[in-house]
Amino acid sequence: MPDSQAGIRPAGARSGKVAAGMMDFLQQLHPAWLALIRVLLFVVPLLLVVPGLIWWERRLLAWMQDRIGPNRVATITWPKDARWVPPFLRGKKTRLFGLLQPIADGIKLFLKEDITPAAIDRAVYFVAPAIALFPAFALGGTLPWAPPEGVYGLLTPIADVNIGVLYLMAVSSLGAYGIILSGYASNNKYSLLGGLRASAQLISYELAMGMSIAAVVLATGSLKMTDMIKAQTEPLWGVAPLFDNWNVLTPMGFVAAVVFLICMVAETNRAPFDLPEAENELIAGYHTEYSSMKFASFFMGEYAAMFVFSGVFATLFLGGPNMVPVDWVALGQTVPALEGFGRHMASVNYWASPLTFVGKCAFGITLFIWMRATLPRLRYDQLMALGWRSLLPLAVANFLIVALYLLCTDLYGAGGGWIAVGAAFALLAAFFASLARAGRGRREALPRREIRLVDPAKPKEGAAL
Amino acid sequence: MDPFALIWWIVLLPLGGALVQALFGGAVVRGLGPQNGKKVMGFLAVLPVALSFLLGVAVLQAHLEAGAGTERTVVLAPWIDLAALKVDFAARVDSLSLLMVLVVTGVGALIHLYATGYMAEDRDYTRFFTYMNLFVVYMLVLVTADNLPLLFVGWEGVGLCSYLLIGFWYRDLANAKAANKAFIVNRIGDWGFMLGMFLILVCIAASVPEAQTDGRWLDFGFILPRAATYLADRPELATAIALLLFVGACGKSAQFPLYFWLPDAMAGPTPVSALIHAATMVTAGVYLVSRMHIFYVLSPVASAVVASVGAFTALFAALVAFGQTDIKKVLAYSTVSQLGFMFIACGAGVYWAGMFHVATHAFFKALLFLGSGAVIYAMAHNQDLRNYGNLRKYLPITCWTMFLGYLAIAGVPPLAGFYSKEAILGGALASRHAAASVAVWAGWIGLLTAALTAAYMTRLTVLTFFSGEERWRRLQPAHAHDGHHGHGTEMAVHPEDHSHSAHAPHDHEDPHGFFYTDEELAARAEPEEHHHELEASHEPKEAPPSMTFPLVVLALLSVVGGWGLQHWAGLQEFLQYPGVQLLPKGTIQEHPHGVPLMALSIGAAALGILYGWIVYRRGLPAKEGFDESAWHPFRRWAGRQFGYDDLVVHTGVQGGDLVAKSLWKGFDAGVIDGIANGLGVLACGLGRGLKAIQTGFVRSYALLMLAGAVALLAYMVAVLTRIGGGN
Amino acid sequence: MEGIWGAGVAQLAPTQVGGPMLLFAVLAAVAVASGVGVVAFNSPVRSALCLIANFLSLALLYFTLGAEMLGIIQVVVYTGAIMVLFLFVLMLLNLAAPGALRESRDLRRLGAGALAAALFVLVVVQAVLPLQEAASPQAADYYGTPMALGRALFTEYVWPFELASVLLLVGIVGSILLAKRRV
Amino acid sequence: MGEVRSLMAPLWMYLALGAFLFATGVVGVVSRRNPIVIFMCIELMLNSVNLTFLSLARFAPWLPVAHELEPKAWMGGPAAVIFVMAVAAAEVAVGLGIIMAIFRLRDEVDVDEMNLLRG
Repeated sequence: MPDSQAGIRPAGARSGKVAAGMMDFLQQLHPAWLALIRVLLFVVPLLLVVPGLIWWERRLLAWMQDRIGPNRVATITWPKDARWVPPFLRGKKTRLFGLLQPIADGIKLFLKEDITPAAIDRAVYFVAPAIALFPAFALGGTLPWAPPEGVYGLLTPIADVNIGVLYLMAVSSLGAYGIILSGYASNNKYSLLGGLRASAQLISYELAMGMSIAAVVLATGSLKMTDMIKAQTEPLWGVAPLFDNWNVLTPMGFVAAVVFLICMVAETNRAPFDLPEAENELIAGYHTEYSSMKFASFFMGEYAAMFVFSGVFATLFLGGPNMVPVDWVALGQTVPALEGFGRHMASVNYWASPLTFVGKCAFGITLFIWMRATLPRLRYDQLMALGWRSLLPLAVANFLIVALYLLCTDLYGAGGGWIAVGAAFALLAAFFASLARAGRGRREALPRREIRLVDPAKPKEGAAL
Repeated sequence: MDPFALIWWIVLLPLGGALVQALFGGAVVRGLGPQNGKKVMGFLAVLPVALSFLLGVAVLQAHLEAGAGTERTVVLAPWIDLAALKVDFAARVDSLSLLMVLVVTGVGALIHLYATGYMAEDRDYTRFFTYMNLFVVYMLVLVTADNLPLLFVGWEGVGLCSYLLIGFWYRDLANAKAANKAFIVNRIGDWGFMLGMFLILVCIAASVPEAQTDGRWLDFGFILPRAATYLADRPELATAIALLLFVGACGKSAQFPLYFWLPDAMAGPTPVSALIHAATMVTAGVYLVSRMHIFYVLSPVASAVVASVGAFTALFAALVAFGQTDIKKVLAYSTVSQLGFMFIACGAGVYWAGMFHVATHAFFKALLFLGSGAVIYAMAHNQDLRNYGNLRKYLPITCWTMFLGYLAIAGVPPLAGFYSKEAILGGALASRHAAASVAVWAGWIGLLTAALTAAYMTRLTVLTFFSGEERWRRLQPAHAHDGHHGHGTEMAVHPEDHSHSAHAPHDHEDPHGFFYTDEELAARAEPEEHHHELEASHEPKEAPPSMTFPLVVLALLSVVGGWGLQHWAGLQEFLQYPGVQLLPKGTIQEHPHGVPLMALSIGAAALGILYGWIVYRRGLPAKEGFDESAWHPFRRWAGRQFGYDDLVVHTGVQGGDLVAKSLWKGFDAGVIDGIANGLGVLACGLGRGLKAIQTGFVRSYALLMLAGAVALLAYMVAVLTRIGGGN
Repeated sequence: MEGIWGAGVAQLAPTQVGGPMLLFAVLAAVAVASGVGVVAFNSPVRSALCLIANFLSLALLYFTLGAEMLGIIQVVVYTGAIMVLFLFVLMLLNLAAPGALRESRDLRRLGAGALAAALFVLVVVQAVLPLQEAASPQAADYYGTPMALGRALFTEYVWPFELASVLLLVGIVGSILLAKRRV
Repeated sequence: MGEVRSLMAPLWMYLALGAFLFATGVVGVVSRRNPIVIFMCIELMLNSVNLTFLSLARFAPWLPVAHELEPKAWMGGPAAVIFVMAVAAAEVAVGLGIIMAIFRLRDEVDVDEMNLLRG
């Protein structure tokens, strides 16, 4: 049901005969089939992307750690004497930088012996990997990978329900079960501990993520993801018509983005928050007892979740399928010379939106990997403290500031809103500063135990240390 | 200055005297030292009473000039001034009140003079005279009151002073107990008096139309003239009022049911017994009946009751007097007997004769009491007749003055007693006033009592003065104690008598029926002052002149008084009120059954004297108990008031205990505590019963809840379906 | 056959809902099976899983009723948080061991069963069956949206809403105190 | 939104389902000895109540409310569901806290053992 609201680039929808034909074909389809197409359009690309992600992560991580990473698997050594091989290639090795490494891993995992420990809770043991995989793919249910006009309107969000964001949170909270049940079912202490840690962590960070999403929802005024995209095409900060008002660019949005980013990483048990499968302590954490395909499913679930979560991040904060926070149509209207260019860029932006969406997801993945490479693992109490004592209050404060901003813009117009936000931020800064100073005072009050290194050779001057 | 206004001077002078005694007495005695300090205070005590007497004579003269039958009211000040009730400090001046005023102040002054001598060594000299003056004030208020409330004030004041004076030597517990007994019995009488007063108020107030009165319901001027008209058609009301007032009179004048306080009242100093328990207070009852005679005239039944009670009391007291060995006890019972005579007169309707006997009795009974005081004073405060004998040799004046008093009370013709007693008997025998000629029978009993009176007075006089042998010589020191000890049960209690201290201290029960608590027994165990005992070697001395002078004057009055008053014109008519038929003076029955009245009374007196002389001429046998004559057991039984005193005391004490115990144990403990404890037990039982449900298993609770829920749901469904189905 | 509703039932609009009730049948079956599973299973984790299934089926039932906001909240609150807590406690206290608590089939279970059956029959016969022909959906279709729920909560039911927040605060404080090592 | 209506069953089926779940919960509460299972059964009962609330809210006749903006529906049901959830959450938090405290003390959590408060 292509809602042809005015709003975003009618030009884009205008597109050629091909698009019109496709739209007619799609519209006369039975809604169920259309829904199936939408699902496939989301799941298949995701499945294809996952091996790429794995490869990308291993290469990037290696690069960051100043090592080479997998570069052998995909090197093709053309046969010297084969006819079908173009001459300049014969006998040469074309290195494809280990692109097929993931496939090799996959085959390896697939062929590995599937060891199933004895004293396990069989039913739960076998269900756990499936449950772990489910949220990764279900997350995309309401995630639009293209602006909701024209042909894309028919294809993008699998279910454009007006509780889109809430659906997102619900499914992410289900993610915890996979880990918990696998931890419990494999009946060994380490996995049990891994499961426990995972459940505590997920619940804590779910709260902070919820509040940051709430801030965005408050700003956009609706729970629909498509509305969020539309909201981010309004003039930047409500004043600059040329630019798009991506959430990440607004101050409150930026804070919410940071909080969401951190929680995202925690939700997917990645990098600094990967306590559940901390190798050095819990061997492999919750999926210690899982082998071959079951392990592969966990692995794939993790990466899929990572990819979709970054997609959500992109949609909520980075303007979703729009390439650049520039409002081409407005540009065209304001600068007559660029009018044609503006319209052209708008159509490019519309048709290339899926690609920009995937690009942004890749950017998100890069962030994940980057974090994994640089940040050390958090201790459990630091994890909890961060979750409960800093992220959550920050998210709630941010939520209040957004509410304040909305109230003041209604009452005193755009300018008034920003003044209020400024004042609120100043107040917050002062509060946290005083909190810190109080903290430092307390720290000094603690009894300081000065340690003097004693040279064993030299005779002792004083009595006890 | 209106001579009649002096009446309030008469009343207030003794009050001034009492205040002087009370406020300055102690200081003066200390200041001037015991000897002359007491002389001054003694003079200051006698002076106001004597002055009142003189003023009384002046008022009497003015009254007689204005005519004996007249009456007038002198108002000092308003007392109660309410819209509904107005009562003033009003004095009524008529022959009845004046007669009493003169008797009270005259005899009172003499007794005060006597007391200055008798109480000389006592420490609380001024306190004594404060009470005595206060008593005279209240007595005067009583007799001169013109309305019932003021009369009641006097009535109560007199009772108070008698209590204070009986219990004067309060350190000896027996005295305090006697004072209590007197006061409580008087209160019982006062209760009757009050009810009577209220009844008068109610029935008179109810019947008089509002307009006619300005709230002065209780004035005699208002009540007495109207009583006849309003109560004529309701005799039972008059009877009720009369009887209630008579109860008050009995209490105050010691008539039969409420007489037993008077013998114990002898515990007070002798002047007190003389003034209060012989001359004045006890006659208040007779005065009341005479003042309110209108009610007795209206109801013959009441008069009959008065006459019969009077007669019985007279006879009873006379018999009991025979059994007494204490000189003051004998006189006390003779007083009760003579009061009986006065009530016979009232019952018979010859109120003037009653009042006449009141006057004469005041003279010779005061004389006898003061004489006995002198004897006791001489015999080292020993009051026991059996230790006297042949005192005429040692106390000549006391002996011969008391002899005159003895002759007067016995009714020997020329003396006072004969005239008044003859008037009473004559009136009684001729009276058709009381119902069913009860008065006539009362008259004959009176005659018999007259004979008995003569007999026991002869016993007293002979044993004290004329029996040859001086019996106290036989007292050995030890014997002295045993002697006392062996007194048997009579109330031979006097301050110096320490025999009772020999009682075991923790013996709660006391022969006289007094109930002592531990502390009281302990206090009794060590009396402070220690009087010297009567020993064989004791030489009685004559009393000082301050005591003997009043004796002589009173002796003179006893001789002359009877004849003087007989011929006082004003005595008869003074009680004339319209609509009441009274016996004029001349209607005494001169010849009852043909025998001249004079002969009868003289014969009775002679018979009594003869008997007394014959029996007691030789004094008392030396054996144990001193009295072995044939009538001995009767005398001992009579001595115990025929068991009446024990009866009253025991029923009173034990009865009270019984009621208290039953209330305490039965009601309080049983019912109230029972209920409280019962509730507690009930709660415990319920709790224990319900405890079984708390098994501690959470799931059984859940099951119970479920069962409850299902039951409730089923009930609701039943209700709703029925209702639902209905509409 | 009006049951507790009395004659008023007749006035309610007749049921128009015919339609394929396949979805409802499936969900109801799942709910019933998982409900019984919760009680029947010996191992607490198994019953927890059944409960999770039950909650999800109920959430979907809410969707069929058109109350999608509540459905999602059901998932987030019940399945997302409460069940995770249950599993957390089960694992922490190691009660999850299959044989941890042998449930004896004592007579109390029978008694309870009988009473519960009585309760069920009573309710169904008196309150549910009479509504068979009656009751077609009256509420407006968008009653389940967040906007409608939000408006109701913040206008008509604002006091209970505040009280609920106080209750939650008390719950938090209580659980913290309970979980403290040594107070 | 038209097609949603067709997925709905008649009211009495929802109520029947709710009643059955409630009865199951009751059986669980009364017969199980593991406190956590008892809690679960309680949650089950609460959920059945929620279901009943919502189904009645959906089918209940709409009571005219003053201002027009109100959705034409009896919002009492959904509000009640929200509050039931709040209560359930608080209850579970404190209940499990208690159970952990008990477990820390006595190392076993059988409901029948915990009968110190008996009469």
